[in-house]
Amino acid sequence: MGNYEIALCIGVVAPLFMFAVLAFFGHRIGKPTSGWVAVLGVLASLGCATYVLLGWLSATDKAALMATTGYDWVVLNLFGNEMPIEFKVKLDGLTVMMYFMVALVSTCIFVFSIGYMAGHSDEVDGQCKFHRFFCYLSLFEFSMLGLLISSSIFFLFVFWELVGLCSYLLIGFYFDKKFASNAAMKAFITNRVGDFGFLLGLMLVFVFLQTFDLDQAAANFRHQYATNSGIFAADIDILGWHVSGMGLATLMGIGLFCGAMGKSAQFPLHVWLPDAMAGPTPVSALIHAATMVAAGVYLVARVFRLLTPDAQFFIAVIGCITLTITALIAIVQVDIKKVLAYSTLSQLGYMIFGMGVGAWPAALFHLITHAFFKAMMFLGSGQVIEGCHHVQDMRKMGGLHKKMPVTCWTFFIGVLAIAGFGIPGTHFGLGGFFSKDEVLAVAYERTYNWEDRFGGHEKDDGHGAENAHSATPREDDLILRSGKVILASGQVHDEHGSEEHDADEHGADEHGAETSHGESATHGAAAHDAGHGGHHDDPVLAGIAAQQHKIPKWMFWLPIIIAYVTPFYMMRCWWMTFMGKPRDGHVHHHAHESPLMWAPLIVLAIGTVAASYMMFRPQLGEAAVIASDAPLVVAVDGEVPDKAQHELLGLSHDKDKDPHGALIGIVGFSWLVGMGLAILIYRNGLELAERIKRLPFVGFIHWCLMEKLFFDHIYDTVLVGGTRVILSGASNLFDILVVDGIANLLGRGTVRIAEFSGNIMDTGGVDGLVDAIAESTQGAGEMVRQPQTGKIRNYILFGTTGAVLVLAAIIAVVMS
Amino acid sequence: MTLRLKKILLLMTPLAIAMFIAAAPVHAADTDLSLSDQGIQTSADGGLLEALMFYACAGVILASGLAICLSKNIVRMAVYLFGTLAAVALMYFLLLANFIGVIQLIVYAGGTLILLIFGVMLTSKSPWAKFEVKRSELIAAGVVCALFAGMLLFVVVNAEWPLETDAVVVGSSMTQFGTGLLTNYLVPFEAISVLLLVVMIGAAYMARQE
Amino acid sequence: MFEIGLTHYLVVATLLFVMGIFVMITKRNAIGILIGVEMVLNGANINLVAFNRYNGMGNIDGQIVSLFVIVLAAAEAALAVAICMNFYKNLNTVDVDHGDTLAG
Amino acid sequence: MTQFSVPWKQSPPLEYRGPARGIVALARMVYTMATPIVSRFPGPILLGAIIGGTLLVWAHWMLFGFVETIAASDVNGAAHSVWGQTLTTAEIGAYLDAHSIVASGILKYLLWPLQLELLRDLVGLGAIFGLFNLIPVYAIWWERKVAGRIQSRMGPMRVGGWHGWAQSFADGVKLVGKEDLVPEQADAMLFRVAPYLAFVPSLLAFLCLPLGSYWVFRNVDVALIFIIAMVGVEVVGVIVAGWASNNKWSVYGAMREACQMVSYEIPMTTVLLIPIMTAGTLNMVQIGDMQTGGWFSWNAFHNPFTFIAFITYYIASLANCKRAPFDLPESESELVAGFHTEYSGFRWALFFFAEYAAMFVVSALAVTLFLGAWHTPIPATWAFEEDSIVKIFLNGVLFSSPFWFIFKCFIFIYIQLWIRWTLPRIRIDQVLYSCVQVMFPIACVALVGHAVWMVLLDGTVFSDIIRWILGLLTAAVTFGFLSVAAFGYRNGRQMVGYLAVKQLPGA
Repeated sequence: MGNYEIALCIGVVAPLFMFAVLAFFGHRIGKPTSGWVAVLGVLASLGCATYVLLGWLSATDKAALMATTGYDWVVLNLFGNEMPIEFKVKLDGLTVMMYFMVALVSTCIFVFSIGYMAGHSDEVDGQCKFHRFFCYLSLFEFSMLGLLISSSIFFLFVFWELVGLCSYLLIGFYFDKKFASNAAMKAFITNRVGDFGFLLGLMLVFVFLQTFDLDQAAANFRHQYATNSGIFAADIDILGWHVSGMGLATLMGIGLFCGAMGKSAQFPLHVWLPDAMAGPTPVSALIHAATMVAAGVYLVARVFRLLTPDAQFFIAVIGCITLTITALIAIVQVDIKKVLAYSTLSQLGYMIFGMGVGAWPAALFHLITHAFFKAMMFLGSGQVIEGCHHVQDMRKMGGLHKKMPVTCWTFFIGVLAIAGFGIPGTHFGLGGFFSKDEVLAVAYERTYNWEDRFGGHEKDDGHGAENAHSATPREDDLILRSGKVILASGQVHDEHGSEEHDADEHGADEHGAETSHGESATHGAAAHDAGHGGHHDDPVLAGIAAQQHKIPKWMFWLPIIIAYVTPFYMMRCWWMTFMGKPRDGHVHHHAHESPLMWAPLIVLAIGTVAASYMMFRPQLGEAAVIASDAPLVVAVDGEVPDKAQHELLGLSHDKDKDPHGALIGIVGFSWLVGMGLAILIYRNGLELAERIKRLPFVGFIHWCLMEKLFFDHIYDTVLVGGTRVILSGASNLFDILVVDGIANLLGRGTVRIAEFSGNIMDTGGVDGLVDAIAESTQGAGEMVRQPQTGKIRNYILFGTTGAVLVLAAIIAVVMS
Repeated sequence: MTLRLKKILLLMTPLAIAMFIAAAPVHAADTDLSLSDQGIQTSADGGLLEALMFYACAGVILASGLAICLSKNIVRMAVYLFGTLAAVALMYFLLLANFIGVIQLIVYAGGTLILLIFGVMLTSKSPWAKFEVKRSELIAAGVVCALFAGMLLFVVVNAEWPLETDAVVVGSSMTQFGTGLLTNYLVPFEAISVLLLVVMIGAAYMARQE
Repeated sequence: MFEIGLTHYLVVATLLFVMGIFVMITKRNAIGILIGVEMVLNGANINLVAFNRYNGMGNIDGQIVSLFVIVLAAAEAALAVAICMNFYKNLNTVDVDHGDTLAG
Repeated sequence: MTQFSVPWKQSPPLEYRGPARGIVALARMVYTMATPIVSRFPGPILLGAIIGGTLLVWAHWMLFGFVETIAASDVNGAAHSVWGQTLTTAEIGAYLDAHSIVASGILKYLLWPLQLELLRDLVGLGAIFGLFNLIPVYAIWWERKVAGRIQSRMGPMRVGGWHGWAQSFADGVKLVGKEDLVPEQADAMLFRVAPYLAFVPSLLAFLCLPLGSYWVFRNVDVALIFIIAMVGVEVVGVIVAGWASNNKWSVYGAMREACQMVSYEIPMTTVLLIPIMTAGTLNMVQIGDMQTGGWFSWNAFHNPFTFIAFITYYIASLANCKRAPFDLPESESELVAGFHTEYSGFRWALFFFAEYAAMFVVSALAVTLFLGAWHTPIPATWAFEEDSIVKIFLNGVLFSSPFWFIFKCFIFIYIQLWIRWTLPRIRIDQVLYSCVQVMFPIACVALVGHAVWMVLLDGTVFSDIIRWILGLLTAAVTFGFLSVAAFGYRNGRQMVGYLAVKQLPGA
């Protein structure tokens, strides 16, 4: 193992060590100190993360860094061949960036928690829960970082469950409160549903790809597709439903995505996240905004190479639905944390949607920017809640900007970032402006520019005379088509090698030319097959991705609409909390803020601004994307400075087909519209909003949204109630029909027979017979009872005697 | 009776030493080029010495076993059991199962036996408490056990065991044990570890102070 | 006579086994029965190791199983001693013949 | 010198029956005949005993080495040279045949004892038995001297000459001559057997204890577990002794011993897994051979966890051979003398032999597994390389010999004595608490930590840095301690040191 891997491992183990320390000695360490102990662990992680990040950014030969050795954790002997489950550190740009992000955000949150939990931790029987909180947090930190460095899906799953456990523990931290423990259970059970799907996907991976290692699995997947073997050759019936090979591969992808659906709270399983706000606010910031819920997106990014186009489409649909409904619900929420929770859901929907449409780097970019600003906003809300003495209702707040200026203005930065504040056409903007824009741009491409880019080439090249280029027609077909696929910047570098990439303008023209010939992918693929064995841009997977659907128009327009809704509800939240006149004098009077708690806010605000521009620092952008394992990434860089780079990214040259150009017109100023509308409505307190609510149809919609679109009711009625009804009905029926029936039948029959024959038999010589039977039974009982002495030694003796007899019999038989 | 047993037990000590000397494998140089270099015996000595050791071993096992059968005092029985266990361990050395031999010593002689004596001490009211058994029971047990032993011996002596005369007999190495436990026997190994945990909790629960 | 083979070991194991059964039958002390059980297990174990030595096909399966037996015997002894203590606590004796209160 | 007259009536000579009669007569004869000689020539006799013992072990080693080589050189290239050349019996035979030497048949016949292992085994057994007897004898004497110095007195000074060096021999002779009492209500058979049950396992443990790469009686692949088992089996004798005495104090001692031993074996064995994991073998010789190259390569300094493991092991081993502060089984202030209250004479001496031999065995385990076994603290490459016999001898003594092994073991025995005479005894519940709630968690943490370390950090520069830091730290502490002690000794002429002397009343 190299130094970087060791540093990563140390960073993972340090919080675990602190967990052990706090678990065993926490009650002795005491109240403020145990928090600092936990901070020590996470600072070690941050140090390691920084070391690795700097090393990664300055490294020239990144492929050499990525070639890590692993240790066989256990070797399974299955299917006639040995399958090692390897423990290996995954070291690539994605891991490094995510690791750094998680370490930085959690350091801030840990520090914040010391201030926050000081007032929140003495609530069970006067028992100090302070150290327990940090104990759980450290365990979570360990699990999350472990998840990030796992190279095998198996270990990823292990850490996946560990973060789930930590989430459960921390949501139910105030377990003496009924709602908190209920919320914890809800989160846990909902996650189990998703994890069940994950497990099924894992089984399919295990059975068909025969490995857990991500790279190896992707290579096997590609190979199986190319040779039409393995999972693609499967042809099975599941409950009478015929599933082809491709269908099974899609099922595998969807199964893996189910895990992400649970953790990232996507559409059918999104109900747990708002309830999870029952946990302490730093937990909401760390787990339910910045890191754990993003792990679902991370998982999709990791298994992206195993996703078929259908699976990707499924993911996109789920993401689209999630981002829409949750943003709508967020409009009407009055609890400050609930608003943030629903906005988190919506943004997660954006990420998943981006993944689904193939905007791999854009979604991850959004993930990182979102982590910073959402963690910051959650901490800000925690500050508000702490300052207002556990009041979470925004209707009682207002005018807090004087009392807590730092919180107010850092929160405002967060609002700007999530709203997509920026001047279109320039490089001036914050977080969401760049990241959301990229997701939408790719969606635009997939909606409007898709057909004319690929339709023609499929006809011309796919089955044309260039088949001679490669081994099998199937592969050849894909390669040729993949050549036309838009490639992410990172992939472009990979195809040409890093030295060519450095000379930007030189390589760009060349590449642009090659792309149009549809050969570069063949070339790059050959080089790469020799090298990394199915690493980044293998042509086959690229081919699979090239079959991606042209997505329907509503899937482009819904996110666009939500891009207008997001600034509205965020601004509403901010304005109701901080601006206007104080609506509750008592709350306002007590409000204050403490330095231990606003210092992390400032760090995170700086992080938000810095992360916004990550994509424009070539080094950082590469760090996220380069050499990571996306097979095909349909990426559209946020701002494309010149034509050469434009070509490099594979975008069309025409101005009218440039997605960014189109998007400026559509959503460029959405932030202004949304935020302006919110200010207009909430400028003078809540009266205007109340009046709007009283409008005839709006009232009904408001009610629907307040009831969270009835998801909880539906689940409660259909799933819980249904199960109850079915079970109770079935058991009732069984009781009445079968048990009672048999009993009644027997009873009635007995009565009849007794009536019929009783007199005769009784009066006959039956009594004597009965007596005789009774006597003989008693006698036999007495006889049989004798050896039943109840003494264990006698039983052994009898047993041995039996053994002797049996042995004697056997010997007699054998001898004769 | 007592005098004879005492002499047998006293004889055990030099006997044990002598047998360990003879049974322990041939030592060799410090390089790890071959099995014998790692202190692993590849074949028994054979011949007279092995026979003598076997008979001594068997003698101790049977003598102390008989002493257990005849003894009335529970602590003495435990001490005789120690003789049996130690001699069985030596027999494992003879059978080239060094590891099983030492495990027998450390787990049985060092752990289980002490536990037994501990149990005796905790549950005996007077050191000389004896529970007499009825003569009829003794006779019945004797007859049945004699029949059982006779039949088993008949089978053991008359059966034709498939012997691999040409296969190389190799003593066990720790590597084999490790690999075996983590591959073919992984499931029983894990099951036993769970079982041990359960037993630990169960024993603590049952023996706790009310 | 001086050529020690499998049968020799089996004879010893058989005798130890039967003596263990005899001990189990004739001892009224609970710990005595436990001692009998240990003897039976040891007899069986000698069988395992002896078969492994003389008919082992070059592997050590027999030894591994006998290792399991030893471990299980230790677990069993721990539990059995705990049971004896409970027995003693309830009936104030370790005479197993008093443990027949459920007999008809 | 005040002459004491005997104030009580001289008891008549005890009557003995059987072989004891002869032994007692022999002992009396030795006592009456040897005492004048011994007291007149103490120095030469001590020197002669040491030289004789060394020569015995030396001869054993030579014989071993020679036969060893002859046996091992059948493996190609594995042979070590004896006196500069490799030899095998086959080669010798072939040489003799090839040169058609007249007496080749006779010579071959003369070589046959070399192939008879019984001969060298007998020599080896003699050496081991001698070592086994000498160690307790001198450890007991040394303990009394150390106790004396710690209590600002001289300890035994009379018997022998120089600092009463023959005290233990005299005690031994006295003990053999004492009456062999068996309490009337005791279980006589078990009472008599028990000392042997305690004594023999300690002796057996020496069979597998390597004093050097070749200085081992039997190089067994499971030697480590065997030694642990022997240390553990010793407790059977103690328990039986306590129970058979039919004395409530003895039974208390035995019960304490039982639960203490069973408990402390768990952390002890757990931490012993750490050097086993490092070495990957249970063979003591191989574990020792892995630690060549100076004190940085000793297992204890491998990483922080092995260091913790070493300290944990040492504390657990104190409890395992019932040394203070864990000497509950024989705590004289509460239980008279614990399990050996009723014992006297030779059987009592057997218990002491067992105890002091066990002290040596656990110290030897600590040395072999953690502190470089028989290797010097300075790397062996500094050895003299020339061939003169003196250099070779020095080489043998200084760089690869039992000298270092026994030296290190006696350092640890000294620490045991030191602890015994300075620390108070702790209560039995504290003993068990410290085992279950302190030592065992520490052992588990060290085990897991070491495993992680081995997977992640072994062979990297981090590992080496940690090793150097630990090694230098330990060296500095040791050196500093020795300096302070030397300073105190120089200035106060007292073992206890300068500062302590200043604090003594009347000083």
